[in-house]
Amino acid sequence: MSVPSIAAAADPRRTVAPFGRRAAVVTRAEAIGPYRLLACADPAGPAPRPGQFYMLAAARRWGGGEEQRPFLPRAFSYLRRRGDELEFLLEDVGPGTARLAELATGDDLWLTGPLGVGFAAPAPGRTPLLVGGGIGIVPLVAWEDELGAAASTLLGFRDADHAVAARLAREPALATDDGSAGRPGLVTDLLEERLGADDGATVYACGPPAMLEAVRALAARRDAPAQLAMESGMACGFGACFGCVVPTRRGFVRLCLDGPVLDAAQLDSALVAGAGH
Amino acid sequence: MSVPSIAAAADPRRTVAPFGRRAAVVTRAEAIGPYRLLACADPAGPAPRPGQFYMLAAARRWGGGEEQRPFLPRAFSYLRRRGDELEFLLEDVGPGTARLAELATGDDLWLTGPLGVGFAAPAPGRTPLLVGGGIGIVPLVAWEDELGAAASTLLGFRDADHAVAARLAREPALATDDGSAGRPGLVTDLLEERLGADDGATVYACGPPAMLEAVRALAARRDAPAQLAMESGMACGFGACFGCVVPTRRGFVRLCLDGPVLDAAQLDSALVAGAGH
Amino acid sequence: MSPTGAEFCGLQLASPVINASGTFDALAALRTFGDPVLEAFPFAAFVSKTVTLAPRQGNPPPRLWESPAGLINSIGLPNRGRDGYLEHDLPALARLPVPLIVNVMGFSRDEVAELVEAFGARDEVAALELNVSCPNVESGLVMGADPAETAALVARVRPLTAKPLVVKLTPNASDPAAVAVAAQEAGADAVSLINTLRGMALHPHDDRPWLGGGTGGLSGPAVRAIALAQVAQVAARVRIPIVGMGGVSSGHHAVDLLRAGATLVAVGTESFRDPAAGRRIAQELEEIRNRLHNSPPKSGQSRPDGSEVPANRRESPLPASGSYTSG
Amino acid sequence: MSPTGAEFCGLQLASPVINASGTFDALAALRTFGDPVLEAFPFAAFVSKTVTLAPRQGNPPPRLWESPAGLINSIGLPNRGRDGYLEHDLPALARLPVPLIVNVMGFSRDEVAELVEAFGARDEVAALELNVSCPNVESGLVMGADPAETAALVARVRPLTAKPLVVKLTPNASDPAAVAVAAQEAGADAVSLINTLRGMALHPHDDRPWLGGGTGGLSGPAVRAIALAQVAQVAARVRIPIVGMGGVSSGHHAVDLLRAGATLVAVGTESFRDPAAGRRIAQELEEIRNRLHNSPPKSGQSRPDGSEVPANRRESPLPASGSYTSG
Ligand SMILES: Cc1cc2nc3c(=O)[nH]c(=O)nc-3n(C[C@H](O)[C@H](O)[C@H](O)COP(=O)(O)OP(=O)(O)OC[C@H]3O[C@@H](n4cnc5c(N)ncnc54)[C@H](O)[C@@H]3O)c2cc1C
Ligand SMILES: Cc1cc2nc3c(=O)[nH]c(=O)nc-3n(C[C@H](O)[C@H](O)[C@H](O)COP(=O)(O)OP(=O)(O)OC[C@H]3O[C@@H](n4cnc5c(N)ncnc54)[C@H](O)[C@@H]3O)c2cc1C
Ligand SMILES: Cc1cc2nc3c(=O)[nH]c(=O)nc-3n(C[C@H](O)[C@H](O)[C@H](O)COP(=O)(O)O)c2cc1C
Ligand SMILES: Cc1cc2nc3c(=O)[nH]c(=O)nc-3n(C[C@H](O)[C@H](O)[C@H](O)COP(=O)(O)O)c2cc1C
Ligand code: FES
Ligand code: FES
Repeated sequence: MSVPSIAAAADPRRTVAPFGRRAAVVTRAEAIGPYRLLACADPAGPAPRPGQFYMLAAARRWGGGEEQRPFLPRAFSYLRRRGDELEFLLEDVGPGTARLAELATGDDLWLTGPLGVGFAAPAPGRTPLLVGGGIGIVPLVAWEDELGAAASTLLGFRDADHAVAARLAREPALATDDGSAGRPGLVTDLLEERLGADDGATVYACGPPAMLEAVRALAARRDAPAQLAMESGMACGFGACFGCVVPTRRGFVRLCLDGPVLDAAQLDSALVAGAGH
Repeated sequence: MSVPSIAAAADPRRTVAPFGRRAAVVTRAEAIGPYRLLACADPAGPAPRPGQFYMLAAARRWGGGEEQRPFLPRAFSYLRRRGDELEFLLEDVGPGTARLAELATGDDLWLTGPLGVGFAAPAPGRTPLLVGGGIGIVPLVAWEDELGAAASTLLGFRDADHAVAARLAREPALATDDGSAGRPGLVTDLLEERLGADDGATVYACGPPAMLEAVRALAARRDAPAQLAMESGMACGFGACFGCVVPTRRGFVRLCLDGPVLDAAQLDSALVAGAGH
Repeated sequence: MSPTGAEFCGLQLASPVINASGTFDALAALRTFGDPVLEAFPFAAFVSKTVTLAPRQGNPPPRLWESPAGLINSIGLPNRGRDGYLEHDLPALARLPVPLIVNVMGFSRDEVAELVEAFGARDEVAALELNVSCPNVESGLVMGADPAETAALVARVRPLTAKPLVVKLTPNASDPAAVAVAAQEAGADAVSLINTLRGMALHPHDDRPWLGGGTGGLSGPAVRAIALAQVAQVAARVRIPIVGMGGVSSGHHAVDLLRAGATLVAVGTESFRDPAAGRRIAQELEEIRNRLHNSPPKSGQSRPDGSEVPANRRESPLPASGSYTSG
Repeated sequence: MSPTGAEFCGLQLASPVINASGTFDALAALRTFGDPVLEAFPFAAFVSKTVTLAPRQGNPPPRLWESPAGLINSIGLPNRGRDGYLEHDLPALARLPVPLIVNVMGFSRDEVAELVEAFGARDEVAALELNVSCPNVESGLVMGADPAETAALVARVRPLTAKPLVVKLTPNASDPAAVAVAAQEAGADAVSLINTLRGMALHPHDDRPWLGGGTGGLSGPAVRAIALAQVAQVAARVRIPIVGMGGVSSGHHAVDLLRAGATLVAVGTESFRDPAAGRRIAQELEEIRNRLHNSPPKSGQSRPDGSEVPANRRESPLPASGSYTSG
């Protein structure tokens, strides 16, 4: 099992986190379509790199939901960081996200991060092409903020209600499964067209496993470099538990430590058992 | 271990409860000094007998507090019942009472009851003398409502702040430990005087273990019949777990089934291991 | 048998959901809730609290400690003893609308034999559950933790009654499945598991144990994963039916135990939170089985925005003996 | 030794709080949090994840399932193996500010012997923890569940090193205290307990186990009462020091284990919720011990409105072997 060297020179994709969890006060909590935007003040936190994530938990009543859950903190990419205010966008899929979605301004969060390794800049001369599926939009917004106009973004959502979140991106090309907004169909259809027309792109994708797998396969066919912001079951988020491993061509890697953004070329498949819903 | 006969004629001290727990909506939640009054609509519930109690739990988020508690429902005497509205008065002493104290109008409760056996009317010719210590006031208010002017009430509190709850009783004689309201001293001092002057009283007492023990000993010395509304650790509240037993002269009895009001003459001591705070 | 019913050791039950011994008292419930308890009895069979040969007062209070997602109890098996049960409880339980299973425990094989003989002979008793989670005072071993002890006990009592004998296993054993096999080979008709896990709590203010009995037994949702693993391991090694219990508080948990190999499911601690939990869980179980009956589990095709079950299917078979390594 | 320090098998530790094997990775923490991890290392000693003779990839995902007040893991002991650890980890751990305890596991006594020999000889290694919660592939028995197996293993490795040998017990045993006695008699310097309890979860949508490894190990607050009872029972039967662990998430829980007879306390799952939990718990422990030092527990006189500790004191001594009956 080969392991990247420990004392690597400072990795541009990673900001080192303050050691330990810290309290952060919720400054804003509002709905964006069926998603929940949660902003909190993180004066003690350094500026994260796009694609990095945080482990979050409510400081009060983290438990007592369905099946007495949640117990462990949950992983969330950061949406944006403006000054000291850190923004997250949540999709309520279970007791952990449901509890966080209940939080209002003034409530306390436990926050650990920024964690993991984010996106790497495209090679010189390649244009960044951002591909998001549903809640997968989150790390792409952070990346768009940094890349500016050079980036073009393709977003897919279930329906118009979910597609409300598209307004977080600058000028995304939009597709919805039921066609109620943007092009009817999958975001991978848009990607197929775009890759056909422009072979100088570097793809950055985030979304549910099946979508990432489609992107991986497409990028491989078109020989386009691609970076996938993936998900897997996490307990710690900082390399302690070995729970979040994903299989790669170099064996299992801890997604929280060597990801969550992985080079698509290193993967035989983007489908991770136990990830997604 | 002798057991009262099962098919006893309907016991006037007990209203039989609907089988199972039921949902009840909180109609009012307000502070009374450091205590919390919680009223809920219980249209499906029959009229309880004074001294009976209910097992309560919040329908949502019952857990996730200190040490992931609460898990089991908690026992509460009823304060009053007006039409369909059932009132409770809570003292926040741990994760269960703390969670209930958070509930606001419109929140849902799980309710089981009325449970146990309440107060028995005084023998003919005896005057009811109600003696409450702190939160022990609760079942005495219900009893006062029924007994009317015949009853006189003595209440003891820690301080004036706690003594605010005295206004729930009609015209109580009041004592506080620190003398900041009513007579300085213990409610058992008031009782000693009253029993000295009036040997025709039947004493009804509720309060922390040490106070009940003092009342028991005093009533025994003065040969005054006394009924004690006691507390012990409860899991079920309906005789299923055998956890709430208290030692009596007839052996262990389940407080939730044969109490919580017990005849003081049956007790060697009112101190129950694990009860009180 | 109705589609929702269950057959167990020759007994036809209205549902697979019974109560766990020591967590429901039909007579006390009758006093508290009246006749509806019998009209809508929440269990398909009623299992008595453990009956011992001599009457027992039980442990001094306190007997309960609330643990994270669970309960520790050290009740100490209070009961009227064989004669008290025969004289007082059996007549009062005559109105019970479901089969009665009497749970017995002895501190020696002879004691268990006397209990099995006495209750086996009574028509009111449909089956017997042997609680072997207690020490054999003569051997000092916890009977249920040792295959040989369990086999010797079952062999001793088997000839004394034709009624179904259910051996209730303790989870505090190195290899509960080996104990189950021993019980089966000695003639047990079924096994039930899990009993409580040994646990303890200290008084918040000083060094003594909180529980009057010193240590006690842990139950509730905290032990559910342990119960599921043990039921699966026993199911892989015995052919006799299994009653699965341990932290069941919903139909979903009951389905899990049935999938792991149980024939019946018992509900214990959850009844303290919801006196009619048995009935609710049986209904939830039925709804799940109907849904499954009508739409077998989807093959897991996933939509772009992941609103469905992930496409990746692992077909790893349920391991006979869990290749369990810690960590 | 500082008042808050702890002496363990000759090691002087700054506090009694160490990490539980497999729940903290110093090198990964260094990459994530940088040098503060070493400047304020959260544990008084660092216990490595289990090292096996051959490298292991570990179980296929998923490896985690959140259980009520706990976690089930089926990680499968991924590690670089003896040579990988010697070559890669030991040099990188040179900067560790606290003693290093290497946890090893073998599938036969010979394998364990090779590991003990290799690590015992290294100056960087202060002590060895033997993880006996795994099956001896030759005997098929889980070593740590059987006193004789454990005694034979300890006897086999004892002569190979003078360094402290800590035997880590499995809670999935009928009588963990007997295993502890066997380890002691065979020359173990200390015992540590509890490891995880065998548990399982099924996939929400179909019948297969969720965990790639089938069954896994339960840890966290749900098991705390079980850990306390087992530490108390082991403490009553051995004289060698004990490392107590299982669901510790506060100084109060650490004090309970120390009161039950442990010399050190290990923190595992809580570090996933709070990466610096070790440091917080050591501080909370110190505050509690200072408070206790200054004001011994009140005799319990109670005020009329019960604002103090109840007056009734039960002086029941801590039972040597819990007179445990279920229910
Ligand atoms: C690096 C990373 C970044 C992420 N970024 C975002 C983000 O920006 N926004 C966002 O909304 N989400 C994000 N997620 C996903 C988010 O972490 C999960 O949705 C969340 O953890 C789900 O927790 P829950 O309690 O709400 O739901 P769960 O009940 O945990 O359900 C989530 C899935 O977990 C599995 N599961 C079900 N029960 C259990 C159980 N008992 N134990 C373990 N697994 C179980 C099932 O597959 C289920 O579909 C991210 C995840 C990762 C790894
Ligand atoms: C019949 C009856 C009627 C009652 N009526 C009222 C009423 O009208 N109003 C009111 O405010 N209260 C009433 N009580 C008391 C009330 O039920 C308790 O205060 C409540 O259950 C405490 O729960 P908690 O979680 O808030 O506190 P807990 O943390 O449970 O603390 C309460 C006491 O329980 C013990 N304890 C501490 N931790 C644990 C644990 N983990 N497991 C078990 N025990 C523990 C300690 O002695 C502690 O002081 C009544 C009790 C009974 C039996
Ligand atoms: C994710 C995880 C991995 C573990 N890995 C190991 C291990 O490699 N070796 C070992 O002896 N124990 C291992 N354990 C067990 C812990 O060391 C500890 O004994 C157990 O988790 C109980 O403590 P806790 O409740 O504080 O976690 C692991 C536990 C967890 C949760
Ligand atoms: C308060 C209490 C009393 C119990 N009494 C008994 C008993 O008398 N006999 C017995 O075999 N099991 C007894 N049990 C164990 C239960 O029958 C059951 O095996 C265990 O609690 C696990 O199921 P649960 O988690 O659903 O409660 C008792 C459990 C509790 C909580
Ligand atoms: S989540 Fe624990 S190692 Fe990645
Ligand atoms: S509280 Fe369960 S028997 Fe009284």
